[in-house]
Amino acid sequence: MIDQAPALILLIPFLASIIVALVGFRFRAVCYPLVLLGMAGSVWASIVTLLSVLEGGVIRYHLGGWEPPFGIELRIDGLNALVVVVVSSVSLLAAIYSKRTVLAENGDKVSQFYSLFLLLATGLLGMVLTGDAFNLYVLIEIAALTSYALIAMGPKRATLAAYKYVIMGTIGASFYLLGVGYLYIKTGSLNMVDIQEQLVARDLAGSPAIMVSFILITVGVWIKMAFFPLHAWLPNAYCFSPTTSSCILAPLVTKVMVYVMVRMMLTVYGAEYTFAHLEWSRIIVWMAVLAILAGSISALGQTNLRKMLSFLIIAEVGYMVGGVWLAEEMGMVGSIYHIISDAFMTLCVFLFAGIIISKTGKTDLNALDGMFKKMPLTMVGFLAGAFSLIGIPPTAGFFSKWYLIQGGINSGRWEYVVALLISSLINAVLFFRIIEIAYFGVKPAEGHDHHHSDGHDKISEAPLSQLIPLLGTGVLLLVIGLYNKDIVAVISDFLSSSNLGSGIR
Amino acid sequence: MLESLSPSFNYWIYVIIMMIGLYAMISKNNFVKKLIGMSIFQTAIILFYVSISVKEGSTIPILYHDQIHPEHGEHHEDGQGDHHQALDTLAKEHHDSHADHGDAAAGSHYPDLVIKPDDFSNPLPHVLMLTAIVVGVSTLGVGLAITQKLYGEFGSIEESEILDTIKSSND
Amino acid sequence: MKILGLIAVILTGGLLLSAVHDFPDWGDTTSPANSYRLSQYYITETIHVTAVPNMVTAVLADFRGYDTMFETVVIFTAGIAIIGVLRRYGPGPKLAAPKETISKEKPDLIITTTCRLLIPIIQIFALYVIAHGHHSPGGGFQGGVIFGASFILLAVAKDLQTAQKWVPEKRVLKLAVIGILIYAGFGLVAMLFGSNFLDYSVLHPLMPATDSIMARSHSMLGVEIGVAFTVTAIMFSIYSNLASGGDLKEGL
Amino acid sequence: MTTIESFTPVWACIVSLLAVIPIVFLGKSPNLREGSTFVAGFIKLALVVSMLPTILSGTTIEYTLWEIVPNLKIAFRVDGLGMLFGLVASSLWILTSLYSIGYMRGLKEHSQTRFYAFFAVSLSATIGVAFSANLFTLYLFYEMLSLATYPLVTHHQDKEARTGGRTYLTYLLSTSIGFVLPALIYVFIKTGSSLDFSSNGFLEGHIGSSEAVILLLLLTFGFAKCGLMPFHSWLPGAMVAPTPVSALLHAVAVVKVGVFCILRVDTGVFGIEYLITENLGAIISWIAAFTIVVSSLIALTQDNLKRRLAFSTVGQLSYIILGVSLLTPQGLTGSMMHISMHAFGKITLFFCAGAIFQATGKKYISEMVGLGNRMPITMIAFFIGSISVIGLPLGGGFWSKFYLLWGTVSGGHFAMLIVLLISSFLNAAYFFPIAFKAFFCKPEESLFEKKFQEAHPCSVIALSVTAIASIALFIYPEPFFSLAEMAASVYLNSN
Repeated sequence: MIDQAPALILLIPFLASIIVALVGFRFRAVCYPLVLLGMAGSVWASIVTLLSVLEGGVIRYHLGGWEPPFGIELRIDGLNALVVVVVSSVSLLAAIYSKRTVLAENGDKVSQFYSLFLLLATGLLGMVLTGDAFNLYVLIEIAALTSYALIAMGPKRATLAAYKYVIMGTIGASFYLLGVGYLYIKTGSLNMVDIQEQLVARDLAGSPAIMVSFILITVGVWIKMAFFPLHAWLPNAYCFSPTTSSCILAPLVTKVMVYVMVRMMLTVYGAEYTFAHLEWSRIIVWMAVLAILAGSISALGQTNLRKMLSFLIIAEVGYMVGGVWLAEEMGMVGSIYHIISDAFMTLCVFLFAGIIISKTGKTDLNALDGMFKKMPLTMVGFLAGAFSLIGIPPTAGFFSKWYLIQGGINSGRWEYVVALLISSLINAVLFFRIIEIAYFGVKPAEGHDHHHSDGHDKISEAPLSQLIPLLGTGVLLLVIGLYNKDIVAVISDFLSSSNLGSGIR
Repeated sequence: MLESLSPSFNYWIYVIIMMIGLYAMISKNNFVKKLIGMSIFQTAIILFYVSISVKEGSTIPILYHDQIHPEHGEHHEDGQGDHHQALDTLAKEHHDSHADHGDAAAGSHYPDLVIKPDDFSNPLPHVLMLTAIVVGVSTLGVGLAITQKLYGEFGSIEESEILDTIKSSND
Repeated sequence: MKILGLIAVILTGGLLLSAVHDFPDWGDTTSPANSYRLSQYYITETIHVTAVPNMVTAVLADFRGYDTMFETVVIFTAGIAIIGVLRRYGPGPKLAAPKETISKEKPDLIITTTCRLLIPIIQIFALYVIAHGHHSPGGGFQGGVIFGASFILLAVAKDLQTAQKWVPEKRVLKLAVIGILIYAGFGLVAMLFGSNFLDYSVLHPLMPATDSIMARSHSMLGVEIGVAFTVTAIMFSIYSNLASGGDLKEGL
Repeated sequence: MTTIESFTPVWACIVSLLAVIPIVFLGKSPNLREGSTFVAGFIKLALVVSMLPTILSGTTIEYTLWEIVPNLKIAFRVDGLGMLFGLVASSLWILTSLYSIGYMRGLKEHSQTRFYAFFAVSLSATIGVAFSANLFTLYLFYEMLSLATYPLVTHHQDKEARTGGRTYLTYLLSTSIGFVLPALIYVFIKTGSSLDFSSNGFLEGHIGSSEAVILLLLLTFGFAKCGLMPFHSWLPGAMVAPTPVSALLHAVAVVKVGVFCILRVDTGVFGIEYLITENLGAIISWIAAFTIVVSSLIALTQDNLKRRLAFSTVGQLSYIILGVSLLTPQGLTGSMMHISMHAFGKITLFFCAGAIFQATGKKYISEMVGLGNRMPITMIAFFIGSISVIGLPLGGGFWSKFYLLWGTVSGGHFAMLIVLLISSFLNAAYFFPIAFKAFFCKPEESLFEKKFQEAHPCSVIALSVTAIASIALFIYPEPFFSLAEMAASVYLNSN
């Protein structure tokens, strides 16, 4: 069973989704337990896989028993073993949250919603696990199709946002497909490791076709991860979709695409080609700086809670792209670590937004009026996410910033360091604005009156199914922060084994 | 004819078609036209892939019955004739070529059959494009469904009209 | 937007064309894609290692069977997604095309009669395409689409309700799920036999009078049938949802 | 110098954090809740005092808790300077708790449970800063303190509190994230070390002199809790807090943490010798001198008693920074002693201000004429506190100021000598009139009747104790004097 764990990671939610589609259609009550079961199985399998990767190094799982490059393989090294654990556990937490919201938001299509939910998780897990460039495309499309639908299942505005996402997402995925085609035409292979070997063996570093393929894949992935200025689809899509959808989409989709970018750069093209041969690092870091600033500043202007958070995602994507393109080991470590920490912090704040929206029915910041009194535990969970996004120790967000800034300083990219710090400060402003509304109320009393009547804001906490994932995420953020040394050790092992060569300082 | 203009005319064609599709996706105001653009765009990529697999003088990557069982079949005097001659001449080298692939062909049901790679076009891009077609169809379907829902909600499939509706509802 | 679009298109086109001179010529047999051991292996060895003469099917259903399973899942996803987006249970605002486009007249006699004759033939042809997919052009997707088309023809020629009688929504889901389960089942049973997912060669104990190579051939037929189930069901489901605006009552 | 490993500093740090649990769960019964605060306070004090003999014998206590980033540990270390600060903070916590019982109950404040809980968290952070062994741990607790004190500062939850809280966090977070964090990471990269404080600094040889200037400025302004101008405005802004908070925050926890951090940076990161060779003391001392004079002048113009005290604090903190930047043994001793002496003096003053507000509702100095008739104990305590803060004999502040002056002379910084003298006069000018007018005004000017009516007894006890302590420290300035002298000698004679 243990040997099969890599395949089981995505097969379990996959089979669960199929069963949900069939059985859940008739018996709505089985959907939720099945989803939990499927995701829990996936978490179990991914942890088993992570442990065996830590013990025995890279796992290569040959599907259909065919040796690569003839067959497709799942190739799991330190990097995707970590990311896969993150993806499966974030999906599990989002699934736990979904218990009431799905019934409230999509009551007539519960089985379809859950089936799509699990298929999305399957697609994302598959993207992380696969070692084949074309298989990645298929899984990108599965994840994309499910996200279109999950967004379009929301109210009016969501449909328009979903349409925009369809167009942008298809362009992105098609660019990726085209890029793979350019790679195939020059190397004749589709297996990621094999492509890398062929690139070296055929000495293709100078080939314009390879360069164009690199541009196509990078731009395609950028569209998918909403890297500024290709972000237009994201804010509305995550803002108007059903809350459960945004709870799984927002933390995972962009992060998994960042993973794909890292995988492409390091495993397929190789660090030497990406950084030493193409000298684009300077431009792209500046683009990342722009992304960070644009995302943060746009977030400042929002009054809708989820829209504000969506713009923060754009800034966070800037962090990661910039960190990777610093062409520096610490920056790379920081970016990969940030994939992990950002997934959980985004989950945390989106869960919080979901709870607030389902509790109050309002989407703007004023919905938070006096929340510290009414929902103290929810606010505690939110604080963990907010502090992490601001970068307050010892939450995970602080350490990712720590490594990223270290990378920025090491490589002498001060503009990136400054952008990170500015964005942290803007995050502080954003979240303390929320905290102020929740703590003082929208309109605080003029003078201080000592007899606050505690009667009219009674504690009415979110239901347990929503509170548990929120608080769980909060705790995980602390754990990831405190154990960052061990996570970073895994990432460093991966980087040192992936032959960074002269590409990275 | 096109071949005489440029040895890589296929790429030019695919780029032109693709750009037509991309232009429609970006610039058209009508949501269905955008989806049509999307279809054109994806089809261009399929064209590109399939054109990779073409080999001069090759046929589709399916073995005919008489190729598998040459003793039973009759020799057709068409394009396949050359191929069979080549097949006969290569029969002697059969064992060497098998040695390269080791165990893979150990239990082959057609131990005497030797196939020359240049006779068949490359099957892999075909397979990939079968997938891409399916993906294209699915995306188109979902896109159309979303467009229909938009029509039901806003009463229009023109982007500018929908944006106006949203703007006026916000005021 | 138009100017911006044009600029973007010209830039992209220029980028794509800039690499053209680096590509192999049309029909070049020595291009990396055509001469690399990957495609060579598929062409020369497929028949030996899988006993399937149609290399495309072999690559599709066996070498890259994992891809194809997800391809089927893409179709399945699309079906569920369209139901999720469009389907309306119970009365609700009409979403689809305006009513006046739907003809209330009785279907034409010639058309219905022709269809009644044609549909069985189409379906038999579809079954042939599915079943013979590993020997000649064809396979699960192609056959499934043809099979689905036969129901669509029924819906177009008569009305959606008649076609719905044959394939109601519950049956659509059942068929689609069964199709995927058949595909995944081959993989899972292989796992039970102690091999990797989708490794058909270990399935030969289940199939009388086969060795591990023929097991691959037979399993390919099996998965193609699974694919066909899903594609048939979903194709019809996509049509009926789009045509009726999600209420599956009356269509075009 | 010997080192022993012990878990005691960690216990001392977290005991008040653990106390949060009983405080929250016993929120329904105030007596038990405050009881647990006291128990934790006494345990904390006992733990700190138990380490005192060891430290006085020249031994340091260390404990490494957790290696959090490769090569970077959360570690605790108790030395003379840390001990001095820890002793001040933990002893004053008990008194402040006593005082706040009187204050909070007297005024029937809301959300008292939250108040005591965050109070305890703040204390943990303060002791954490005092006992941290490296710059990273220091930063960790520094940030924790900023956040834990926010609910205390904004306790009233009204508009004024929101504005004050906003100023408070804006200054503290923007400086710590904007200045300290990059400087921290830069130092970490440049030295590749674990950022452990060492008695002669660890930066020497790793950075050039222009980098040193930038880093010193970043780290000095970054720890904005020290109130150096121009990053001082949060301190008057934070005066919206209830008085016990102001007292503890401004006399002990927050501002002293700021100057403590600067002392740590100057001695443990740069090292006195390195500052002397690079001649970096002058920059800091001029900034400090500017702050001293300007803040004293501003204090003169304030009518709100708490704001006047706040500006006085800004000035007094800069004494400490000035003292260390003199880079002489006497200056260093003086500045360390000033941490404790000023703490006792200033907390007395704040306690008095709170007691006055509690008993009469008066905030403005102009309304306090003749107050001595009504609240003699409070006003006498206020007088004693003033003496100590100004630095006159009979107040503990005399010794620290004496050493500071000695330091300027021995270092040859006569300009600084003049600054100190001017500011002492200014101090006297803004403190004495308050006490003077309270007792010696014409009967017709007096705003109060001769009716003995003090504040809540808890508050009066607390302020009397601190006033007496201020005098006691003049007579017997131990153990602070020995600790300061010992620490100063360690930093200056280590090579």
